[in-house]
Amino acid sequence: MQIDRRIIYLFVAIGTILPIIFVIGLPVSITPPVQMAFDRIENQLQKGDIALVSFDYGPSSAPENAPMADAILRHCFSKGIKVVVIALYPLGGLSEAVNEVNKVVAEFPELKYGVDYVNLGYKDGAQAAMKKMAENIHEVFPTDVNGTPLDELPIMKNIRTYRDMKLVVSLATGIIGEWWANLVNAQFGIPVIVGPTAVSAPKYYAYLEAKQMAGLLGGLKGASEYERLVVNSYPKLAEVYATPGLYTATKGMDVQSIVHLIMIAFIVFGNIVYFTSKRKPRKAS
Amino acid sequence: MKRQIPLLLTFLAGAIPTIAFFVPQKHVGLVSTTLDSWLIIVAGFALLLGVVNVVQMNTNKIKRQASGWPYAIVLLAGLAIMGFFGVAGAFDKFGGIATRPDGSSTPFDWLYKYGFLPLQGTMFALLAFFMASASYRAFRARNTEATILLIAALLVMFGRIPFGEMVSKWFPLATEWIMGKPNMAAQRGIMIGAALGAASMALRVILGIERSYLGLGKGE
Amino acid sequence: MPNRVHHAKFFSALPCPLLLLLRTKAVQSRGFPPGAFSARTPSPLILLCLFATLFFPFFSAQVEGQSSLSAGVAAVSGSQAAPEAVAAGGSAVGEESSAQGEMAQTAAIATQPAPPVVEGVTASDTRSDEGGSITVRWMEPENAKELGLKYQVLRTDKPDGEYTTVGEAGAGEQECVDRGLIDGQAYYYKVRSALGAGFADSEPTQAAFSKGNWFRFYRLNALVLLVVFSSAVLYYITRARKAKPIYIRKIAGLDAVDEAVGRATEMGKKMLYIPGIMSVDEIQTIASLAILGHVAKLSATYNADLEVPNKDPLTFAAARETVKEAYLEAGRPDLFREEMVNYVTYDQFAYTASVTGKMVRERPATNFLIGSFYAESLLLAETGQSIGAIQISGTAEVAQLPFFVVACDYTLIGEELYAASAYLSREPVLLGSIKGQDITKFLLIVALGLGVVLESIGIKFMTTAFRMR
Amino acid sequence: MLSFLYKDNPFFRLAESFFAGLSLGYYIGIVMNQTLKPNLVLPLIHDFQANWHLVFAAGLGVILYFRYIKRVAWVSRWALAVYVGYYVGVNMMQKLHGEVIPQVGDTMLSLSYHGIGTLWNLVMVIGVLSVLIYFYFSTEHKGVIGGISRIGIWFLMISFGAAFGYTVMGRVSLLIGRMVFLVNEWARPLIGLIT
Repeated sequence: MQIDRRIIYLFVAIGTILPIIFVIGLPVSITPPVQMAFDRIENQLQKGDIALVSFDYGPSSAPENAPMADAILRHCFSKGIKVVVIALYPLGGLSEAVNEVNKVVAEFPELKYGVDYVNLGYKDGAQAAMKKMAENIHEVFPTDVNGTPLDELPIMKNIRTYRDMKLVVSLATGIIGEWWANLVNAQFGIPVIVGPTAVSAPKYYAYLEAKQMAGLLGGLKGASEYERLVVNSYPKLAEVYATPGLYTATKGMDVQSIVHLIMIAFIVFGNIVYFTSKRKPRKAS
Repeated sequence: MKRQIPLLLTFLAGAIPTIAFFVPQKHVGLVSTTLDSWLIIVAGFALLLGVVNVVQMNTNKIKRQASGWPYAIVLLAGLAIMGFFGVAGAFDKFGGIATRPDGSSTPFDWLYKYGFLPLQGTMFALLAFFMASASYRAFRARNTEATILLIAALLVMFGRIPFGEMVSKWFPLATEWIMGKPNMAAQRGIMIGAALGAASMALRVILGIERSYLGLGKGE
Repeated sequence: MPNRVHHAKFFSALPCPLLLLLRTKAVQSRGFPPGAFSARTPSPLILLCLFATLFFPFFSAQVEGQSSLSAGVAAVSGSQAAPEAVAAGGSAVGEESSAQGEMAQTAAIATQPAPPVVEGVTASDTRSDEGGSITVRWMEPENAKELGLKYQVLRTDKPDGEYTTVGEAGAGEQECVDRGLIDGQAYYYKVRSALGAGFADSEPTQAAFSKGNWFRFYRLNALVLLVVFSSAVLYYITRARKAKPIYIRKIAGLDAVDEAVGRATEMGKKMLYIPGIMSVDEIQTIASLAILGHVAKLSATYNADLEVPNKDPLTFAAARETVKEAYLEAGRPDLFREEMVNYVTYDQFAYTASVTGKMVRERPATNFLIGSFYAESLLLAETGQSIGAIQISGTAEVAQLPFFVVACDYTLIGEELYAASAYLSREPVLLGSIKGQDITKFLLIVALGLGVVLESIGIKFMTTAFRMR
Repeated sequence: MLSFLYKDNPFFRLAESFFAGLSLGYYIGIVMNQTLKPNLVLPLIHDFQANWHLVFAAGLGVILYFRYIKRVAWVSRWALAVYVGYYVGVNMMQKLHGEVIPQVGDTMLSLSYHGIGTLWNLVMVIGVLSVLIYFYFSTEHKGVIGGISRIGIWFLMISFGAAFGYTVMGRVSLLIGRMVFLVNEWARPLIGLIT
């Protein structure tokens, strides 16, 4: 039976838009890599510690990576961890960093720029920059994103190399995330958490097993698990995540589930109709 | 002559990187990389070939007032605006084509961000709809092959969502297994075969047997 | 003058450079008794190829052995060189090694262990490179890993000159490549083992020189494959020229081409031929253009309405030549119009939007989607499906094949795409190359089977030979 | 643009035409600024002595346009011939060395282990072999060969189905990105305006 394809499109569109507007919150089971990432920040970092958050993705994978960045930033800020933001992805990493940081910071009015967090902007040549930062971050990023020299920013006074920080979080779409694990962690020992897109997540399990990573948020699903953990631990963030209009991984995951189920339902339906309406004598194939 | 020179050129140009692949001598590598740098420029020149064709076709359309000619004006307008700022940017007018040092957009960059990117993103987003309609139509258990296709697709789709995991732990595992073993095996087979086919095609081109791309016909 | 004559000959023998080769081959082959190349018996060449395939692992293993051998030689000469250098330090070589042994022992006993001195330091030209680099190797002290030893490689260009650090390595590493050197200039190296603040220097090496090499030995496997492969292809091309028919299995997608062109003609509708979105540097595009040549010839014969929209400007230029020539060959140059092959835009999705728009408006009866495609594959194929066109697709992009298979009537999968021009034209020379390719495939299958067997019984050289360095 | 899903319409056509023009203009800018300027013009201006050979590159580029002059149109093929020849040579070695050899090598898996791993290795080996035999052109696919190539087709079908199913998630992500934009930046403000 032929259904007008527009009916299918309609279903898909509704299946996408409704969960974006109304939170459904289908249950998510927490997987160990995400739990590891959460525990690292929750239990092993103290108030006042520094975390480096690197935006290694662009607008094309923002639906997957942005919720991870948001959840990690919210978690850090709620716990009083100071955040240094950088961007290493050439195609729009900087604009993502600016957008997400501004969005999250607006939820925490008590935070001061230059004291509690700082955005150092984009640097070309990711791998070289990552190596150089082990020697001197001030040489890699002479100024922050606004052109202010680093020495004028209180937070950066005591940060020179990876040794002055407790954690690196990379939200990655390409190979840059792998470099954090197999280059920065391997050579300089700083713990690394990576949030890759779902497509590249399988590669990262090897690094996780080799203890080169302290946690892994695989794609939208990993992000939604992290959101669940954060919401359960911080009532204030639960409120934030209940804000209508805010795009979260939980919503994204709902959309994924629903659209997948719609497609499966249509396929199954199509086959049932096909078998019931099939003429008795089987055609030779 | 008209036929032989291009074939000789192809042969020579094809031999250079092949030799450079095996011989690490500096000058051999240099010949190869120099040629490479030339060809990047040739490809750059080629774009204008396309632009000339587009302008020709669309001005013709407007002249003849062929059906849909107003759209040709829109097209040319888009081309002219963006092209103008692009060329001007090359002469360092309007601050080039990227963002200015203070973070503000140059006209070219602005058009890119607010014209080009959203349109591109929207086209890309259409894919999800098309996947739904294609899967509905194509995944029918018509015969053995189609049934295998259908089952593999359903299993993987189900195993990718949390719902599948809730039903049984085995769905994500099965998905991973299918992707990692049979899928990988088939992809390898395709890749090996296709790489051999491509190499054979390449050999035919270098030897001048395959020459239709030059418009030289098949005869010898 | 004789030189010029020679050149003239060269050119006259060049409808294609291959001919020259084939002619000599043909002459040679007369020497064989008739029947030596018959289709049934495995020809000597196959045996030769088989032989080569099976034995090249041995060969590569040999080369590997040689390389370690030469490293060994370097090691010996390195230690021989030591006397001079050590003499300056005031101790004799013979005692040196035993002294080191004692030092290592004391280091192990002491509570604050001093780093063990690294032994067996050698420096030699880095093999298979273009020059300008020297590889320094050393033997790792026994307990380096437990100690967490670190190494620094020091270099000087005079025997008594000052050493500067040129490289670092951690425990577990036993070599370091020093780059950016001047070929022919003498360099001397030392390896410093460091443990916390303490360090110990090894003896300096003998003078080492870097130079450019002539062959990348680690690519020997590729050379063997190239030789086997091209001789198989050339051999079958020669044979095909002597009118030995070659069988090719049915490829449904290609049998459908005639029907698809015919249908468009009957319906009086357009045919769209989309040659992928990549440039002519992609071999799939070349394969697609070859098929386009065939389609255009049919289109000229039937007077069908063909259109080829392009995304890449060079592909556009090539496609125009191809179609023009096809119309000429079909004897209908009058039917060729320049607009048939046109240019759209360089952006993937803008191109897709234009082409899908065109499909919906002009409702072509037939779509060919053949070449290298990416994310737009499904957009094009599904739109084409929705307007009821017959669709023949083909690509070697593994990631896009599922979409074509799902949304098109026929799909040329991977290698079928490359075989298409031979299949369609039935030209013996092209068919011969397909046969040669098949023989290579057969040999690879044999090698793969053998590799699995050997790997299972624990013999590794097959996998070693196939592994790149 | 999304209205195209319903049917072709003037809005879509307008957007499509504008998009085509705009994108072509965009690439003019990119090619001028990122290819021709840094690779051709600047090297020639700054250090002609060291980069004189680039004149030939420009010459090859210009040759492409000879096709518009009838008398020398045939010369325009030269540029194409060099371009195709070079990259075909590069690709040939890349395919043989970078794809065939490592892929075959990676498939040489040991079947001597005990346990489930052996079975999976066997699946892998059989899969690759049967698919390769499916691509064997010069023998009729009957009897044993036919049987094996049938298995090859099954492997292909599993792969296509699985890869299709696997890609859904990525594509839906893209759609989510667009929809979030539409809902939050357009729909909500509009509803806000009305109420």
